[in-house]
Amino acid sequence: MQNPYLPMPVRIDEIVTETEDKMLKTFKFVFLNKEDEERFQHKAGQFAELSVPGKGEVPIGIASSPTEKGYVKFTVNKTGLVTGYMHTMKVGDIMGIRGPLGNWYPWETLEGKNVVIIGGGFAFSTLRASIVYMLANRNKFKDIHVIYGSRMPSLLLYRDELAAWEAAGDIAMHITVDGTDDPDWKYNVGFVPTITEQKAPPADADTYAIVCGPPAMIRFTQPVLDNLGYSHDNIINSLEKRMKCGIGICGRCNIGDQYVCKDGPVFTLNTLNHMAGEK
Amino acid sequence: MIGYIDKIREVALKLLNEEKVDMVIGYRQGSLPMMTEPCFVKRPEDVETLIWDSNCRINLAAYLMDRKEKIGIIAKGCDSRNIINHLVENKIKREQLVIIGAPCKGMIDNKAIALQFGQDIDEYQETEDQITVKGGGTEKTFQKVDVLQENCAICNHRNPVVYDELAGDLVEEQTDIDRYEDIRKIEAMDIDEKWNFFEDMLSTCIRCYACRNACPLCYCPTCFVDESKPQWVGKSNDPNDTRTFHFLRAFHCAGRCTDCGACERACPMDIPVRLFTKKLGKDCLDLYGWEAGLDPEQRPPLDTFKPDDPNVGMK
Amino acid sequence: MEYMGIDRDRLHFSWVSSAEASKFITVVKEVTASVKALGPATKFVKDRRQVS
Amino acid sequence: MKVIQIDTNQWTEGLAKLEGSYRMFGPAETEGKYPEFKELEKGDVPNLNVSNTHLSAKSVVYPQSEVMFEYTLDEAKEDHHQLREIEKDYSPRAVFGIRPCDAAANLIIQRNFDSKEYRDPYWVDAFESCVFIGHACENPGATCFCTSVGFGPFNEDGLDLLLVESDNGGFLAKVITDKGAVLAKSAGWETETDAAALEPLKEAAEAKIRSKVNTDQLAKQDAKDLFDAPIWEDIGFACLNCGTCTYSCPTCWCFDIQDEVKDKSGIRMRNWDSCMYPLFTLEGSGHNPRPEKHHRIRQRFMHKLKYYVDKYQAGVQCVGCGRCVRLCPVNIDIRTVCEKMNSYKPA
Repeated sequence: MQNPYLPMPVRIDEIVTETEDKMLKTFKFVFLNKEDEERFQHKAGQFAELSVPGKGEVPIGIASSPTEKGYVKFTVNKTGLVTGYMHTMKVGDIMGIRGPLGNWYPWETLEGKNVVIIGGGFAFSTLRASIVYMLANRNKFKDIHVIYGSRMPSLLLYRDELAAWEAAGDIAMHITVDGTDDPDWKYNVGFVPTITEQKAPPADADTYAIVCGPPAMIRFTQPVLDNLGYSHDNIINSLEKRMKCGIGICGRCNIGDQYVCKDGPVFTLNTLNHMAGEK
Repeated sequence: MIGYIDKIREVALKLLNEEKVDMVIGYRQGSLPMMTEPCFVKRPEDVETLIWDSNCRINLAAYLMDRKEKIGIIAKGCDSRNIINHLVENKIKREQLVIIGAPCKGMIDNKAIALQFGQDIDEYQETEDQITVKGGGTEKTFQKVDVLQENCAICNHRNPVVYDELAGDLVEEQTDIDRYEDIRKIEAMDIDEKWNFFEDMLSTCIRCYACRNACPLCYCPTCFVDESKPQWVGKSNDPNDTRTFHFLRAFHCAGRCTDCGACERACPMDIPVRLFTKKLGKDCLDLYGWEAGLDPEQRPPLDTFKPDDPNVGMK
Repeated sequence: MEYMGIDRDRLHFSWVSSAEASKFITVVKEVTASVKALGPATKFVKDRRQVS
Repeated sequence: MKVIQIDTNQWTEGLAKLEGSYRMFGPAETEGKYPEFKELEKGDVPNLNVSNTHLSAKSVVYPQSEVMFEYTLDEAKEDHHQLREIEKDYSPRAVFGIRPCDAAANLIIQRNFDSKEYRDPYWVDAFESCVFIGHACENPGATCFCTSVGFGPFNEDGLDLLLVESDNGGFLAKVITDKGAVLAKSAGWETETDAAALEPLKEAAEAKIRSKVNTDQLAKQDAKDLFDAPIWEDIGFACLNCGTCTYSCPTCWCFDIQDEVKDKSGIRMRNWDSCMYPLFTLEGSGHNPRPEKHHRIRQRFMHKLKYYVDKYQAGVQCVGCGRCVRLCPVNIDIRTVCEKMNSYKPA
């Protein structure tokens, strides 16, 4: 059996600086070994451990969709030891990936349903994977809404793609920023909860919300969804915790008896409500 | 010293009833013989849980850092010196504290007693000078002076240095003691003997950092061993990393350590880590005439510069 | 350092002002000479951990 | 299963025979230090006079620090920056003198390291290489409470052979598994004896255990109620977060993964870690879901006495060895906490 701690070697194929504060870079990796590429079959919502020899590993959501073949993408915020070092790495450098890990957004359930994606800040990477995945399978889903906000226009991720999705028109895009002094800004201004209140589709049994963002955004979006009548079974969250092994063994990312790395990171709000532990 | 508890409870009750403090920090009976557990009491009806005997080893100053409440605290000589350290280092304010001083005749070494008794101890009794333990159908009585913790046996500040109330009369300080015999023995070794001595001494260290966590001086928000950017020291039980941790921790306590012994008491492997801190205590005494935690108005020697400071080894 | 078993000559302290270039040179020469005389360090040298 | 009689000569001779085919482990005492499990040098015999090792036997299978991979950062090398697996010695190990509590603990840890989703190769390979020759506790200690948590001084879970001291200085050995039978045979221990002799010894030993804890209500308690119970600040106040309880515990399995590099050659290793440390859960953003010590102590006890109970429905994650009780510098006692959790009634 494969050693689950052994990363697959990858080469950095492309690095895109996403935001003007240069804190976020998207890394495109290609696998050194063809068989690893074939083995890496993920679903949108999963994460992987990015492994930098000499520095360590960091769990990051997979930003590319399973429908994008030949590479995997990760958007990395410069925070700690590993991510800080990754921001100094160059195209052609070799590192490792271990995964895919964790569960995914419940695509089996979501098929044939309305999906509203609510995202904030840099927690948008697995949501990008989800949007690309849904667009590639557009006929499997009913209405798709995307509410995505950041503090200012320069901090939005994937700006070219956002514009393209907006223009294509087969999903309803509601891009927003907390504030801007750009007179040409043509999208919304306002916090994500406010825009959710205005733009989210009405709740029904066939409408699911995927919510992923900073704690404050989640905290204030929740009452809005409650007011709109969303059932807690229809609200899907993706969590973050400090992780090491990524496979539910090393013991640090638990909420109650669930490990966020293995049993999550995706939980319905209803499940979360019933879990004991530090969320 | 046995009789202190009545006075301690009386003062604690008064402080809580009069709402002079939000909590009193003291000791309660542990689940094992010869063990106490540090605790807090917030309700007047709970003061009866407070106890006092020769097993109140833990330095309660370790429970004060950065607390915001008004606190009544029981303080032996060493605890009080660490409270002074906290005052000097702005970890707590004097106005927050009501210090119930407990003049101390030394705490007993429960591990040594257990070892000498040779079987499980079920019962424990003490009088002013004697300790009696029972278990397995036998009993044994020890003279307290024979089973004191090593740091208590050589303590020269038994009386609290700072206090608002006293749990009993001040006791006579020990004057005819040799505090540094063990240190001189190591100093006299040649360089390889020293290296090997510490290598052996630290060989059982499991890097749990209990010594650090028990120490009232070790309150850094992030200890140097826990830093990752940069990472100063490896995290395995490699002997070099272990050694680095112990040496550097001792240096960080130089001129601050009161030799309260909390580190050794917490060590699950009984490593005599005071041999590091005491060396620096001895140096501070020899070089600067300094003993830590005696005066809230004075800065410690490694925190100040004087033109006439001795320049040891300086070229 | 000496107390813990590190050779005294491996650790040197000196006050050198930024204006004291010649003192700096002298000190560095002294330090390197005394460390060279001692040979390679055998203590505090971390080898790769034994594989468990 | 059969019981074998081993006299003192057979014991010594058997150990010598086994040296050829097994790596030998057992309690060893160094002067001035506590007895601990060690790999024995050739000719050394396991010291079965110790009541129990100071730390648990878990390190035989699960060392405190273990190298997982190696790599080179030298770009001139073909496979630079690629992690390589390391050759490990998983030849058969004979682990002598493990107490039944420590042996049972391995089966608890196994649930974590060997699940249907993932197999931790380091732990599982080491575990499977071991033959565990247990040493029954005829004189359990004052802080032993194994009988309260589903085990006992003669418990056989996790053992291949169980040694019971016999009057003539030798042992009675109960053969529990085929692995144990093979070892006994290669040691030349083959004199069968009456198995009935063990039962009264077992009962006498169990009767000596005076420390009892109730765990019967833990499974029925609501995890959220216990989590929110107003008991944790009081339980956790004295805690120094020293981690001694976790490092000495035979069932604590948490670890950290670290890279270390010297010059251009590096390793990735894992080290025991502890939920008692703030760093355990501190996130890169600076957020810590368990910032206060009573959060961390709650995690430890909830994990052992509730989360594990719920997850595996196989009792508590504790074998009652009493080490954490004895070694805690501030006398936080899992038995007391367990009673509080077991009897808790939400307001």
